[in-house]
Amino acid sequence: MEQAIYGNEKQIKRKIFIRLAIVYALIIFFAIFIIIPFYWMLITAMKTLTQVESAPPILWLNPAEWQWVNFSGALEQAPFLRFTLNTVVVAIIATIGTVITTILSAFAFARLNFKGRDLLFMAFIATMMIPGEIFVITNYITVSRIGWVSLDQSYFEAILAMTVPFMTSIFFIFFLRQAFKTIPNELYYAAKVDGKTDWQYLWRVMVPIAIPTITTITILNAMNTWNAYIWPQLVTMQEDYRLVSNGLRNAFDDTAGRIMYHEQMAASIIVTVPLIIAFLLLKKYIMRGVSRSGIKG
Amino acid sequence: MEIKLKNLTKVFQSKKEEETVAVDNLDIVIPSGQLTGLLGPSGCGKSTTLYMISGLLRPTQGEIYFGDENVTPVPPEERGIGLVFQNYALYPHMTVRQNIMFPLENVKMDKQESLEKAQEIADLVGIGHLMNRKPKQLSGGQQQRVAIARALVKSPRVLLLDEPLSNLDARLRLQTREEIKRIQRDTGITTIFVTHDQEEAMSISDEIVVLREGVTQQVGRPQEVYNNPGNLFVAKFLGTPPINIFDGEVKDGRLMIGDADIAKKDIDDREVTIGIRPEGFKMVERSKFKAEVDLVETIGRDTTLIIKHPNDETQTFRAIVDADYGVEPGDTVKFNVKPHKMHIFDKETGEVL
Amino acid sequence: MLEDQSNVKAWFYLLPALILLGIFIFFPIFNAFFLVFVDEYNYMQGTYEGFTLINNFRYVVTDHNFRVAMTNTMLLTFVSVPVSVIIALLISVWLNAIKRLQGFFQTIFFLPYVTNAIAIGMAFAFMFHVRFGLINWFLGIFGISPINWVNTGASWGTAIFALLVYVTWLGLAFKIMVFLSGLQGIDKQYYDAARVDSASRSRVFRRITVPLLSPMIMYITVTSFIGAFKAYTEVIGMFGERLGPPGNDRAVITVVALVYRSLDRSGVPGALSEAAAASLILFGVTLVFTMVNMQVSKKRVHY
Amino acid sequence: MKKLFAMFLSLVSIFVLSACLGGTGGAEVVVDIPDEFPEEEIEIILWHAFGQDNQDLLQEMFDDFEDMYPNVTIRQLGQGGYDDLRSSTVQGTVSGNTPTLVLGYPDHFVEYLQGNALVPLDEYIDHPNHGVDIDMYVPGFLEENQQYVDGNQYSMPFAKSTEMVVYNKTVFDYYGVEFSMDEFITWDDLIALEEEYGLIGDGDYQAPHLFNVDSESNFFINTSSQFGAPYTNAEGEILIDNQDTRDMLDFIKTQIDNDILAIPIEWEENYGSIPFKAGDVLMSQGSTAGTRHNVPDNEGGRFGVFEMGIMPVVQYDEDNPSAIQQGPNIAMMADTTDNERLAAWYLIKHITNPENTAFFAMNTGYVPVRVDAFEDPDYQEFLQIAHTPDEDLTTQEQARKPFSMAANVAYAQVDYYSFEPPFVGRVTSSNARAEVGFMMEAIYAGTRSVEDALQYALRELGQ
Repeated sequence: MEQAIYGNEKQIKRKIFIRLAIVYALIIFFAIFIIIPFYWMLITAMKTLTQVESAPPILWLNPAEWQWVNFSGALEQAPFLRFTLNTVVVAIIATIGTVITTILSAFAFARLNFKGRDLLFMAFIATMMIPGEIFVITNYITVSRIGWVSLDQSYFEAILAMTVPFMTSIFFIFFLRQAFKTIPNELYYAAKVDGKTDWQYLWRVMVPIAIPTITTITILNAMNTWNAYIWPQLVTMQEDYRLVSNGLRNAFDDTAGRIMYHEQMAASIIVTVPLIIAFLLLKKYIMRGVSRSGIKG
Repeated sequence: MEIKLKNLTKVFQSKKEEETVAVDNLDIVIPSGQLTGLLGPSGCGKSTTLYMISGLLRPTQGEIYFGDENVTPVPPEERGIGLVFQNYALYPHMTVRQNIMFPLENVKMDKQESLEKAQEIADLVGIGHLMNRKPKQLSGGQQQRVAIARALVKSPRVLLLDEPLSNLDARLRLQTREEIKRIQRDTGITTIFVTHDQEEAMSISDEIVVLREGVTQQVGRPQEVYNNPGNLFVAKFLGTPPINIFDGEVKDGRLMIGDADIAKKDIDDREVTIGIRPEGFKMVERSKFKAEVDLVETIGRDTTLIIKHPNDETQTFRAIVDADYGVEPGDTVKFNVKPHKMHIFDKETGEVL
Repeated sequence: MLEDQSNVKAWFYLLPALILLGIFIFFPIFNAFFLVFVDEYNYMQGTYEGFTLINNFRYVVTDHNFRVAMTNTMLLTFVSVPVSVIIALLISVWLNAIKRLQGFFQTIFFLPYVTNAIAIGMAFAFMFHVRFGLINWFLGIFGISPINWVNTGASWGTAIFALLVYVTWLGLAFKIMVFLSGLQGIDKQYYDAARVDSASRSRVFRRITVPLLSPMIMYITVTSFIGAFKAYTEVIGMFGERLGPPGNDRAVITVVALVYRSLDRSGVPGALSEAAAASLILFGVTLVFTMVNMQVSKKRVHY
Repeated sequence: MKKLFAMFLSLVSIFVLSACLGGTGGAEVVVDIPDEFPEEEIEIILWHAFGQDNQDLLQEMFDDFEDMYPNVTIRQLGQGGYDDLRSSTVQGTVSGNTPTLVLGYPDHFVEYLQGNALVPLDEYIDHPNHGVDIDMYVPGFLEENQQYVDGNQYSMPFAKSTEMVVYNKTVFDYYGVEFSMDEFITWDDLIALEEEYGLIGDGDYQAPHLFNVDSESNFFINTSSQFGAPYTNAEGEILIDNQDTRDMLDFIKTQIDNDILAIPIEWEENYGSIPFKAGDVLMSQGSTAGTRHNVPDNEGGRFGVFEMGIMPVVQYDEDNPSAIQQGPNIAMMADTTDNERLAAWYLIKHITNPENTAFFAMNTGYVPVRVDAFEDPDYQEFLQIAHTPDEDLTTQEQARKPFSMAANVAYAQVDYYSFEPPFVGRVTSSNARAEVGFMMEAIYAGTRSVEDALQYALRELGQ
């Protein structure tokens, strides 16, 4: 009897082990699938131009052979320091604006009762379905008419032109509304009983509770700025006002238009790494933010 | 189906490598076809025990037998148990019918047959008319019954209930506990339930197991345990209002509280703890055991006297007497103690003497 | 929802967003509506030759690229969205089932989220390279001779397949993120209950996990559909401006690529109207599918 | 809600009424040239699509100009690629934010002319005080800038280049074949060479392909010109649906099938420099501006680091030679004051004067735009490098030798530069250009037959 039980125990343990092994195997398989393009980016950034162009391709490089010089080469191709500074400024301002307008309207949609709310919300959602490219031209004319884009544009005007049009986002309003909706009504009644106004309630109760979602919005928005290319190119009238992506795209054309893949990849890495670091540091917040906004319909 | 727990032990290991012994060497037999309550304060290991019986937790040591079969290594899905969770764990996206039929789907029962079976069980627990509702549309008591129906529908060998009444309001609780009793009796399934509420356990169990910090204190029929608590903990835990505790001593074969001689006791002289049930006092004309009444509560046929402790003005004890006695606060009353309502425990160990 | 809110107050909260949206989103949309109904619009002079109801739509629809673009867009949407939702769901369930290295793998799976679609697209094109690509190397292990996926002379079929793989890859991260956080929010007792009830793993997944995650699945599906209809950057990333394998240019063109092409020649009379027309057609299609989606969700999604 | 909606509507209508998106252009450009160079403070803004290296060269010329005219400041701004530049300029025209000067191709300029956004330069060229001797400009470059429909000249040549053929001198030396920098060979010559020596193959002194062309579009257009096959005209008609074009395509197809002709998609590249350096092709036809990329440096290649030669573009008909010319021209935007225009005109003259155009050419691989620049002593010296044996050259001169060879070849082709007319419509000249390139690719890759590819292109071009 004792023996039999022991055997059974062993069988179960093996069953659990095999199941877990399969799960890990599947995860690892997909993880490799995910990681390969990144690896390729990294290894390309470490090659010499000749190695980049060699056939068959070099799949592995001894770290001793890594061409760190590509990174300094990339940095020389454009005033990246200046561009990074601009990007940070634009990201911060645009994000602050976005967060404020998003909080206010998400609150209105999630908590206030007003005529036409659902209709307006549907209209908001519908605009997400129109390709944003079609907005660019009109918006360019608009910011020019406002006076932010002119040949004697100041830095301040350039920043306004790059930020104001992006200080609101329907996607984020949608996102935050979901998070706000999960906050129980009772809290609102309690605040009312305590004599709090809607305004106080929003900033003292709802916003603190929704901080994970707001953090998520902040990061996503900053990322958009990081990848923005067409708009900054169009509305800046001086090289000094531009953003990192402009540097990336402009800097690596040689005279005859050849692309310097290794330096371009190095530059891609340079601009992506801050994002990845920010992402890793704030991963927990993002996860929480996402779960808050998604789980309730 | 008789259930035997042999030296059952569960040790939880925290992340910091700290070990907590939740269940310690439990060795009990749960009789077949009866309703057994696992009783104890929170953290006593009763839920852990239940989950080990269900198979969801694996014991660190010891064995579990269903009848003669050692089920210790058997995974929960093969044990043939029904489990009702404390918060019912009803699938929110399924209707009552779908919830009840879910276990049958898993054993690939014929659709028509399982529909009939589900209806039958639902009728048994009295929710046959709610089959198309979603759990959210049901009251707590109804949800509770759905959970029971779901546990019963596959005719389990054992039915396990985890704090089945704790989420219900007082009135529903009374109603539901009768219902559980009835269902258990009608089905005759060996049923184990877990509760921290002694009244609940006493009222419906055929047998109770009192647990404390993972260790069995006493096993038996509720009234038996109530009448003959094995130790101070059991005495204190069972009964509302709770038993009154006095410091006392045995002197020359007499049991004394202060200088009042309560009863004759044939044990060696020593300090003891005396427990007297509130209903164990008998008002008499003459007795050395006397004290001043502080408050009087009359509820229906009974009167509860809250009486100042004879030796300690700051403490009170309760006595339940017939409402016929006209006692006012401030009166001094004299008692005798009914011998079978009085329990004497070792001052140190708390064991009954 | 709360009673008796004054309308004025609500609009006050909406005002900042409304002003910005009005100027930078709604106004351009109005403009698009204007553009789509004028003939031969000369952008630089602001002049046009009268109004027309259908001319601009006709230009777009009769362009034989439109049919190809529509097919590709639909295919991308209706394959990549369901496939990536399913894979993301599986990966999240697996990730949720492990303890060791969970954080590490999470990070890996989230990585595509913080990246540049164009840079990674180039890396992907390389993975599918006929001679140096990892895919063919891998197939070679099983004795399959190299397939020309995206290289010179590759067919539409292989090109769109490669593109689908990339688009699916790119869409996984956000979905995994949402699903994983959703899974972590599901009460463990449902799984205990299902276990006691002898439900098999696949049944638990189908009958419990999926329904309980359904609000998130729906949210992801709706937003992914909207996003996938607008696919363009991915094509540029993988195939560059020629929008197809060399020698098979524009094979994987999408509707937004058409919009882009017209916008790119905004100085040419009528081009902006074509862009507007293509955008509005896409909008119409997206709207219809979103409506269908939401209708389905009302029946299927448990909230 | 109603109120707000009304407010919103009125807001929208304000925007719509203020001419919707509308550009303000439209008025004819009036040219009024001041007699004297202005003395007021003037800022000249130049938009281009150059990278950092060329920007630095431009800056040197600008600094000189600013020294000469201290009241003028010059600001240059790279706008990314040429498509970005065009798009920025169109947008700028509509919003009134145009630069003073803009680089670009006639394709771009005709688009700007839709908004009357360019200043015709004829009166400046002919002006008694400020004029320029237009005959000193290379005719082939100049004519490209004189072919606008209204007969005006809207641009001046600036950074021009032409095509050339780089070849693997090591291999041809082995066979004892010599090419000249001054005289072209024909396709017949090339085919004969291959037949005689068997240049194509996998053996020693053989390559898988003989001849590469970097730009399929250029090749199609230029070969059409060599064949006398019509391509497009200034009215925007697409003329490729004819027998001559078909004959040409058949000829090209034959060369492709025989591995004589390749295009970069053969190697998944944008340019032939990489396969050329790797020894996968023995000759490669491309822009003179791309010279530096063809300098052999691939030790792992089929022939190692071989010797490179440069010769003129291969011709079909020796009586009708044609070599395409390309590279951006410079135009003056109309949204400027008379004084700004005059200053800008002076700047155009400055950067295209013999010294500067020679200076720019020697440092980039572009070609001087003026004939007299070729007489510039520095440039003459530079041209001589190509004819001097290596051992007589300094290291620095050796490094410049490829550029010198390219310059010699460009010079040899001066008499037969070709170009195609720009036009705007549902189909633009850029569309046509791109389309024939795609047609060549499809034929090369074999995804379409010659006739199918032609029909496909015609359909794409709205025919």
